[in-house]
Amino acid sequence: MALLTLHDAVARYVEDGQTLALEGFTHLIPFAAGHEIIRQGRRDLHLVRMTPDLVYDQMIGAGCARALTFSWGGNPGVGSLHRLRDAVENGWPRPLEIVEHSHAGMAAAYTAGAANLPFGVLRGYIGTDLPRVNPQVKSVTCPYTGETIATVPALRPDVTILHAVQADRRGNVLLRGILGAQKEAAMAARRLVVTVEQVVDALDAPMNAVVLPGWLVTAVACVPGGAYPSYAQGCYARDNAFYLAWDEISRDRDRFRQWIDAHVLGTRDHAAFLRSLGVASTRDAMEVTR
Amino acid sequence: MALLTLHDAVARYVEDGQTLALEGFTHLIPFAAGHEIIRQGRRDLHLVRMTPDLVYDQMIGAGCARALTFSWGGNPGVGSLHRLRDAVENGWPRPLEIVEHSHAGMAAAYTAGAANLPFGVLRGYIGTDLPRVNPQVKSVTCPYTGETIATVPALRPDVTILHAVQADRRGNVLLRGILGAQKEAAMAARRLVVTVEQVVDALDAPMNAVVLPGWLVTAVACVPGGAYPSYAQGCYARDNAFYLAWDEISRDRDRFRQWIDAHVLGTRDHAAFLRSLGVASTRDAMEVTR
Amino acid sequence: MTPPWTRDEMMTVAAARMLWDGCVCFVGIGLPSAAANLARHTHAPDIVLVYESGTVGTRPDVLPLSIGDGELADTATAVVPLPEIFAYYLQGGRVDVGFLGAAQIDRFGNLNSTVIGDYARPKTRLPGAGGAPEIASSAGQVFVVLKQTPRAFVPRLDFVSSAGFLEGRGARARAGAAGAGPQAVITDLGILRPDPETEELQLVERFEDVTVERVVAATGWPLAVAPHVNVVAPPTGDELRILRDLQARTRAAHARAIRVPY
Amino acid sequence: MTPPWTRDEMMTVAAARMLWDGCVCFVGIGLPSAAANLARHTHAPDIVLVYESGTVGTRPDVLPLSIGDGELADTATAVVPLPEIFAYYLQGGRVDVGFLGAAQIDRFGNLNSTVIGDYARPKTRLPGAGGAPEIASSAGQVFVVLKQTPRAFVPRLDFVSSAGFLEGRGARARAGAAGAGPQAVITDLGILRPDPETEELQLVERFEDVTVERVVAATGWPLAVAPHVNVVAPPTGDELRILRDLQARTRAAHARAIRVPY
Repeated sequence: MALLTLHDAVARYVEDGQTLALEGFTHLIPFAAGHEIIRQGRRDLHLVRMTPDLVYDQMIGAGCARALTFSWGGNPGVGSLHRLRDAVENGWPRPLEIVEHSHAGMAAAYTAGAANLPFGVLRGYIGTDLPRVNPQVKSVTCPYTGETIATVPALRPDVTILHAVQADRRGNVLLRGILGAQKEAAMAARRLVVTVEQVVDALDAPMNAVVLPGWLVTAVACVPGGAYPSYAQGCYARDNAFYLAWDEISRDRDRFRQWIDAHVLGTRDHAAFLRSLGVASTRDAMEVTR
Repeated sequence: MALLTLHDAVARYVEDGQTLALEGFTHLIPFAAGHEIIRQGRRDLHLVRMTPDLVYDQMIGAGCARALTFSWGGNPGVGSLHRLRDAVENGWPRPLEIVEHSHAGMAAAYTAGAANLPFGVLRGYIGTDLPRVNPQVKSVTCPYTGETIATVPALRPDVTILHAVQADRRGNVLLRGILGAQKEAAMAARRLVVTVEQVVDALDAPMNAVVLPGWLVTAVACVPGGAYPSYAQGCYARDNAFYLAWDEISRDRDRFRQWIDAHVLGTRDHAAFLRSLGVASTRDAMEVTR
Repeated sequence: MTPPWTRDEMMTVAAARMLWDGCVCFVGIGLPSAAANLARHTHAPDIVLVYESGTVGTRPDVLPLSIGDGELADTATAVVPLPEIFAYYLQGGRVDVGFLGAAQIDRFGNLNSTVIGDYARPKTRLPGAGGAPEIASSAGQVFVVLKQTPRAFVPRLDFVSSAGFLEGRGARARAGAAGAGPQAVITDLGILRPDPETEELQLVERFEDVTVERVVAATGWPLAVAPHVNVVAPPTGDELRILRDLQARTRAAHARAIRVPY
Repeated sequence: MTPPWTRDEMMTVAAARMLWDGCVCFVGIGLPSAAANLARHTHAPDIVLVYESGTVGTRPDVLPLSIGDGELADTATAVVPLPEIFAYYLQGGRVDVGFLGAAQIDRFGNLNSTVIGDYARPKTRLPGAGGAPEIASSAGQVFVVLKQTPRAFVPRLDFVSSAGFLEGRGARARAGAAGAGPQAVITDLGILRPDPETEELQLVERFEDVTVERVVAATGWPLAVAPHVNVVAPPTGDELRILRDLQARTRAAHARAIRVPY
C-alpha cells in the first residue's frame, strides 16, 4: 500500500481505456476521485457503477467515458441524469456504449468477480427485455433441478476506487454505514485505490467491522470531504440541495461546461473544489457547529 | 419470534427425521441445544455441520442421527471424533450415511441455500476423489469461458440452530466474533432457533454488526453458557481441557454412555449440565474472577 | 368541490393501507417510501422496511431523499452489503411486498422504467430498471404506484423492465417467477387488481371524487371494470396529519445546509 | 549425539523459514500454525495469517488450539464470514501460500486426509478434507508438512483428498488448478521439492543429523534424490528460544480453567 496524494494516485494508477469502478451506493461516492480523473483528462474509460449518480454524469459529460456498465442511471430522489441522457440520446460529447443490468445482476457480477468465478448466477431478468439488449445476460441449467438460472459475466475492474471513513497507516480501510457493493467491487478489482476522510493510528473498528486489509489496497489518499456531495456516515451529511441544483446545472451543455470549468478543471484539488462551492469548513468550525 | 425455554423450543420445532444444522465454527457451537435434543430422544436426524465437532459426536453416539453432511470431522486440535468413527467404521450405535464435502463446498452450499438458489458454484474439488464418493458434486459449463465449474446442491435445513451472544426482546440476534457459516445457515433454514447468552433491551451492536432480524427468527431461548465447551467471545473461553478429555471419554462406548447418562440424560437442563461438570459459576462470581 | 387533500396524498394513503403490521416491505424511494412510513406511523408500527441500499428494518424519522440516506443506516436493525439484500433477502423469499413505480404500465402490470422509444435510439432515456426486475419476480406480491394517464397506461410497452403477468393466463408463473406479481396498482384515481383468471388489471376501487368513466378515459387501453367498483374511503384526519407532519419534517431536514470538513 | 532440538522443532523451523515477510499465508492448525507464527516472530513480522475460520491478519500471542480460537478474532485485522474466506480470499487468488498436512502423500504431492482403506468400509476414518481441496488448488503455492515414514509416504493413496501434481507432467495445470501446487514438502528428515519437468517430488535438503539413505528408507516409493542434497541449517538459538517461548505461553494459556456464567 502506498500513501499518496489523490493527484499522484490517479496519475499512477488510472489510465486511458481502463475499466474503472467507483463504487459506493448513494453513500461514500468517491466524488473527489472522479473530479481528479476529469482534471487529468482521462479518456476512453469503461465506467462501471450500479448507480452512475452525479459523479459519472460529470465524468461522462466531461468526455472521459466510452462505455458504461450500470443498473440504475438516475439522479436519486430528483430525476434524470441529463449528461448521461445526452450521451445516450445524442452522442454528446461522444457516443456512449451502455451495458445495462438490474441491481441484482450487477451485485451478482461483482460478487463473482470478487470470488474469481467467471460468472454469477441469479434468479433474475425473468420476463424482461434486458437480456434482449444486453447479450451478456445468459443462463445455465441447474444440474439438480433442471431449472434455468440467469447468469452474468463476472465484473473485474482494472481499478476500483472507493471512498471510506478511515485508513490506518498500514492501509487497512474501515467501511462503515451503507456499503452498497463496495466490498465486492474492491475484492473484484485488479487494483484498489481508496480515498479516506482520515488516516489514523488505529482504526475505530469493532469486532466484525467491514475492514479491507491493507495488503489488498494499492493506494490510499487522504481526502477529507472526498464523498461530497454524497456523504460519509458520522462525518457529514448528503447535500440534498446540491443534488437538486444539479438537475438545473446539468440540463444545459453550456451551463454544465461552465460548472465543470469553474469547479473541477478550475480548482487545484478537492479542498479548493469544496471552497469554490462554499461548503468547506475547517475541522475546528465543524466541532463548533455540530 | 417466540421467547421460549430451550426445552420448549426443541420440543416444538425439532422433529424426528428432520434435516438439522447446528452451526458455529469452533466458536458459538450450540452445545446446549444439541444436549437437549439428546435428552428429548430425537431420532433419524440428518445432521448438517461443516465441522461435526464434539456436539455431533455426542449426538451421533447417542443415536440421534441417520445421516451426516459435513466437511471436516475431527476433534479440533486434538484428533479423531471417536463416536463418529465408530458409527462410520462399525455402524454403532447405528449406521450413518455420510455426505462429504470440502469446506469451500459446504460454504457454497449454505450460501446457495440462503440465496434460494438450487445450487452453488465454486472452483473446487479439482483432482480429488470427493466427487466419486459424493454424487452431489456435479458441474456446469461457464456460458462465457467454457470452463467447467463445480456445483453443489443448496443446503436448506428444516431447522438451523445457532448460539449467539445477545438477543433483544424483539428477537433480533447479535452475532459477534468468528462467524463461520452461521449467517448463511440461518438464512438458508426454514426455521431458525437461537440460544443466547443474554436477552437484553437493546443489542450492543455497532453499525454494520452482524444482526439477524427478529422476524427471521422462529424462537429464542436464553441459555447462558450454551456454547460450553465451545466459547462465546467476550463471555467465556473455549474449554480446551474438555476437548482433550473428550478424546479419552469418547474412545470407549461404555465410558461414553456413562458420560452421556451422567451429564446429559441425567441433568435437567444446561445449567445442571454445567454444574455437573463443575464449570458453572454465577454471574457475580464471574465478575470477581475476571 | 375540491377535496381537502391532494391526489398524491390520496395515493399515498391508499398505498399505506395496503400494508399490514409485520409485513416485510421492500421500499423504493418517493411515494412508496412515504406510504410505507405512513403505514408504520399509523396502523402498522411493526412493518419491516427493507431498502435496497442494504438497510433492514429501518425506522427513519424523516423520509429519505435517496435510497441510501444516512438516516436509514442510523435507524436500521442491520446494515448489510447490497448483494445480501438481493440474494438473501429478496431472492431468498423473505420479502412480502415489493413497491414499484414506472414510466409505463400495460394491462398485465408489466412495467417500463428503461426507455421511451427504441432502446438503441431512444426518444427518452429513463433511469432504468434498478432493483425492479427481481423485486417484480421475487417479492411475495407487488404493489405498483403510478399516476393514471393514457401516456403511462399504454396498450404496449416500449420496453419490459420488469414482469407483471406478461401475457396473462399463467404466463408469469410459467416463466418461473416466484412471487404472485402485481396484486394492486394504486393510481391517483383508484385501485386496479388483476382478474384471477385472465390476470388482466381491472378497476376495483375508485377515489371518492372521480367517476369510473374518468378512470377509463385515463387509461390507454379499454380498461376492464369490476362488476362492483367500491369507493376508497378518503384519508382520515389522522392519516393526513401524520403524512403532512412527516413531509414537513422531511423538508426541514433536507433543507439543512451541509458543511464539509477538510 | 542427540541434537539440542527435537524433530518437531526442526520441522517447524524449516517450515517457518519458507515463509517470507509480507506473504499471505492460509494457516492450518498444529505445526503450520506454529511455523507461521514463528516466522512472524522472527524474520517475517508482516506476514499475513489467514485462518479458515474467517480471521484475516491475525497476530495471536499464543498458538490457537483450534482453528477458531477467540485469540484469533481478538487480534485480527478483519473477522469475516467463512464463505468469504473461501470465495473472496482463497478462490479469489489472494493467498500466496497454503500449508497442508495429511495422513498420506504420494510421489506427486497428492494428499489423503480422508480415509485409510476403502471409503465405504474404512479401516480408519480420518477427519476428512476440510479446507484442503481448495487450498491445494487455489493457493499460489502449497507447503506440505508431514513426518516421513513409509506408512505416510505411500506409492498409492487410498483416497485423493487434495490434488498435488496428480500424475505429474502438467496434469495438475490441465485439470484447471490455479496455483502452482506443492512446491515444498517439509518432513522431519528434510525437504522435498518437485522436479520442474516430471513434477515428481525429490529430496533436495536433509537435516544435519540424517543421511540420504535414511530419508529414502523412510519413503514408501523409490525416492528421487537431487544431484546435490544440501543440509538444512540447524535451528538458531533465537529460533529455538522464540518457538519454545511461544509454546510455553500456549501451554499456560490453554491450561487455564474455564468458568461459565449461568
